[in-house]
Amino acid sequence: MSQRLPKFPFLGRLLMQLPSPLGVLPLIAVLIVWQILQKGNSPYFPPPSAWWSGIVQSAATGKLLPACLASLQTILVGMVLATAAGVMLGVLIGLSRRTARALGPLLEFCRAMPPPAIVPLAILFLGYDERMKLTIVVISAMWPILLNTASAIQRIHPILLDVATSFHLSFYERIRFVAIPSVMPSILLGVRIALPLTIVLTLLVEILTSIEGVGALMITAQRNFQSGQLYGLLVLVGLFGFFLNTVFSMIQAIILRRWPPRSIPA
Amino acid sequence: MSDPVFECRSASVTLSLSGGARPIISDINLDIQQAEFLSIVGPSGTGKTTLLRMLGGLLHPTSGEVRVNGAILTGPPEGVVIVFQDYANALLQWRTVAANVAFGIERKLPAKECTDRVNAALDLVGLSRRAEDYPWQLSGGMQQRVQIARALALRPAVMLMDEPFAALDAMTKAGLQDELLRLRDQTRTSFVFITHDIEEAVYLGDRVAVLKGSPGRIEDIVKIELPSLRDQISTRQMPEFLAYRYGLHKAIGHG
Amino acid sequence: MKFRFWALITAGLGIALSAIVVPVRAQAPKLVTVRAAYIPVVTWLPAWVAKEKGFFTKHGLDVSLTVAQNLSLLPGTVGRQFEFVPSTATDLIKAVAGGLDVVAVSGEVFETEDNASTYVMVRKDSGIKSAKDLAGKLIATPTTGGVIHVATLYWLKKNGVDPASIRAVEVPFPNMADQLKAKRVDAVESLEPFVGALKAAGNVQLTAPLLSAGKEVVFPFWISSGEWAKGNKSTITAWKASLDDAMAFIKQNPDEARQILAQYTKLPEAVVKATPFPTYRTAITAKDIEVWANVLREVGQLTTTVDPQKLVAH
Amino acid sequence: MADQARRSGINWAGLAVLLALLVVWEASVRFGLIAFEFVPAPSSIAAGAIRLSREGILFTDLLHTLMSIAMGWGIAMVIGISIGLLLGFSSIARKFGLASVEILRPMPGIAFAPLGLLLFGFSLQTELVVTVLPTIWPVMINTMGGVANIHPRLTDVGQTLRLSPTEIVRHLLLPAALPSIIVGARISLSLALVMAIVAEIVGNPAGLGYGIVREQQAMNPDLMFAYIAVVGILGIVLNAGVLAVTTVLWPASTRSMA
Repeated sequence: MSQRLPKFPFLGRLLMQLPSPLGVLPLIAVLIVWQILQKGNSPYFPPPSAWWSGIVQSAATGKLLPACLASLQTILVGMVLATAAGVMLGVLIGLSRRTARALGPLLEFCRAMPPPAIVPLAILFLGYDERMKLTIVVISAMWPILLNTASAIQRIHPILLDVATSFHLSFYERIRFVAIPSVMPSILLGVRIALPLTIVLTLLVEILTSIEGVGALMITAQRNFQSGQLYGLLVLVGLFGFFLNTVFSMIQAIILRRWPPRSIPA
Repeated sequence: MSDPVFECRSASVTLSLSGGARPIISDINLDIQQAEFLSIVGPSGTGKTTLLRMLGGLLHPTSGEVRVNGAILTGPPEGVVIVFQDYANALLQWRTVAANVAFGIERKLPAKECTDRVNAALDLVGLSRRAEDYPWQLSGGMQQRVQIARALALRPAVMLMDEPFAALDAMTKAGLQDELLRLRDQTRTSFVFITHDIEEAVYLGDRVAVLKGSPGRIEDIVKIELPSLRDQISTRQMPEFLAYRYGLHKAIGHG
Repeated sequence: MKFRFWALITAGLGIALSAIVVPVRAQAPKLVTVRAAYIPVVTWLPAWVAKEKGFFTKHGLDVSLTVAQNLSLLPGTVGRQFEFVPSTATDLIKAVAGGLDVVAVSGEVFETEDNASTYVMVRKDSGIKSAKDLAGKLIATPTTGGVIHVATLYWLKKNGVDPASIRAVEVPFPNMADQLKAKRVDAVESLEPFVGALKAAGNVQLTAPLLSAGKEVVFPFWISSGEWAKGNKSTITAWKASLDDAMAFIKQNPDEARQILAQYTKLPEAVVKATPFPTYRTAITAKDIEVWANVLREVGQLTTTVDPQKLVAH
Repeated sequence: MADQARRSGINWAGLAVLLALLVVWEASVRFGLIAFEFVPAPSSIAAGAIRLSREGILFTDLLHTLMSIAMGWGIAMVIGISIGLLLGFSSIARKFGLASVEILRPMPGIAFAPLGLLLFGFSLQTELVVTVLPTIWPVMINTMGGVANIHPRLTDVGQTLRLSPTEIVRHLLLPAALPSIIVGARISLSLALVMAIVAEIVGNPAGLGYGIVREQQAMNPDLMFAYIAVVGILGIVLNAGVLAVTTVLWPASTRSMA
């Protein structure tokens, strides 16, 4: 059991976290077939070469970069806030069955709210700004983090809680030193599910309101029947999400190097 | 004799389980002196762990009382620490060995003193070289020693141990048993040691309490009068040792 | 000689055949099936009236009407799910510029000086009195690339305001009143019957933006696939004739028309009563569309050239 | 323990919290703290809901949405669990497929609405396209994670017991990954609900989502909020339903669920 350590456990695990670059091959294959089969300039299924020119065109107007930056800001800040909110509520609900029961129905109600239905209300009370965007993103993206945290908190081994009690930890210390670290792998799993959700929701709010961002560019491209540009933007978002996910995987591996190997979620 | 560190006066614990309220231990009367090693043996299901959790302040007696240094116990008492059987879940897997050992004292002592105590505790259990490893990188015996070091770092007056060596191999177990006795002599710590292994109870104990029945009651307390310097081979072959062993087996009902 | 003989025979047979066929058709008219989409607003009332009052059947059409939510998504469904769908000049031009085979087949509503239905509205206390005051302000529009917003931008430009200085956000018509009230936006581009409600809540109109493009401009109309339009001229004619009948009916029986309006839109009775009818007209020409192509170009939303002649079915 | 008994009954605490919020809302509207055309009081929303259910239209819309959630979720489950198992068990699949999945994952499902409209028109199929695509990911990731987290010794156990590879997967590995799969399925289900509503708002004029748009366009905010409330209640009911079903089928896997 002991001394079964690989020589470079951390580096090895870090690399294991990253998807192999070969994994893009299926997508590339699809794109090549698409390009070959789609000779004419179809208004709905334009060939990948038209996607590229669409993006170039969009960049030339000078609108692409600010839109990307605006979306990026919402995604990153939203991610941080969603994690904070999800962990806080998750710990609260995980620690006390009574709180879980009291808040459960309300949370489930909120979870079912479709963004298009709450956007007008959020705008009414918050206005057309970053705050409104973030509110929608956080409200809708925190669920995987919240649920994973709560369920992991409930699964903390009772012995560990006995240890905390026997060492005279205060409520805050129990959460800070025992509860959150022991559910850290689950929190990170939740964040990993929430990450693409944050991207999707940021774009959705932008699509629904035309507030500056990549989503607004998408809806404009769609309305103007510039399908090449639309596909180009979609690929851009996909690549960006992939990049963000990879960065997050590395952060995750760095954080989790202290945890037993099996607790690292995929 | 001086005042006991621990006193139980007709303490009982009743737990409400899914099947309704069930008495687990009943009418427990115990005294534990300073630097005394008290073993508690009993068949499984007699409430050994419940008794220990009560002494550790994790459970309140439903009736009767538990006193530590004369004060009625209301929560986990200062100077009393528990070593759990299930070391894997009792350690903070995300902390290094050193950080685990520091867990009980880091918020109370200045950093320097904390480090000194951690090093001393790790020295005592022979894990100085693994201080920067994580528990999941250690063998079971080493992990249990980390837990013991964590308890020692607190410099407790009383250590409550719940079948700490149950999952360990015979060699490791023997080594740790002798370490405990050495620690007791060095630190004057009192031990309450729960085990289902009668030989272990006799080998370690100044007294052995027999817990029996459902709900569990203290059936008998046997004073062990063996030479205070114990030895794994010679002590275990002494006729007195064998007699104690035989007597306790009978008392438990293994006849 | 021989040729003449055969020509005569053929002509005679032809006449005889049509003499047989035509009466047969008249006796048992076989209805042409047509699928059309609509948005539940007063604009599309003639189609509902034509359906409810049997004008479609009278002209040999069997029309199924399907509700849709979003006008801007409709051009893509033409020729697949629907023969006729509602659209606007900006959408049509952009669709054609994007490579879609769509054409305008029938007019529907025209915005006229004496019967405007679209307004830029502001709060009474906002201090916004003219186009100049709107510079740098936040304006709510139903669709950022839509005809109303394009017209508003054009109006601003004509009044010396840089369209790029305006921030626009999309708000559904029914939510505009609250957004204005909550001061989340500075101005809204609204449409009847919502304009009435906005006025009742104490807001004021700044301009009728569509009229900046002309005294009588085409607003929404019907489009179909270009390919289909070429082969189904008679169906288009019958469609227009049915709508013409319905438009005349609306003029003569406004009360009954309002009942049909209530039935299809489910608007509250008070709103239905207060809803003014827009100017309906089925005739549509390339000129009508060209106006909007120029407006789009003026506000920088159209860079390629489109031939207006190809945008309308002849 | 004592909670266990309470669990089967009605969640009074949860209802009380909801009720308290409704009272605050009602009061803010009554006393003019909230004074917008499109934010009606709960009492008028309730009245609207009653009117809608009397007309029967609410029930028809609810049925449609329920059906598309069931179909969308079902399809997403099949696809998500299959891909998740494949990626979890096969390192080759991971090597040659994971990156593609990670690129597709952040694409907003709603962007595929026009494509669905083009292929299937304003129809249930379009609704399913928009619903299924985003719903696949949570269950897929959780399945993959569940499989990856299985202790390697479990396979050894199976081999010692002379189980065939398929038996090892069926009797040891799948049950071990099940709790994680169930958590993913739950996340996917609520996502399916949200996305079905979104699809009905933008693509398919039917069901509760269209009800929201229809009543909004018809300037009936009370009815619009009645639909929104029904959507929220549907969320609560679906969650409770999944919990009840999984508790009955796999008691061990739900021990930890809220």
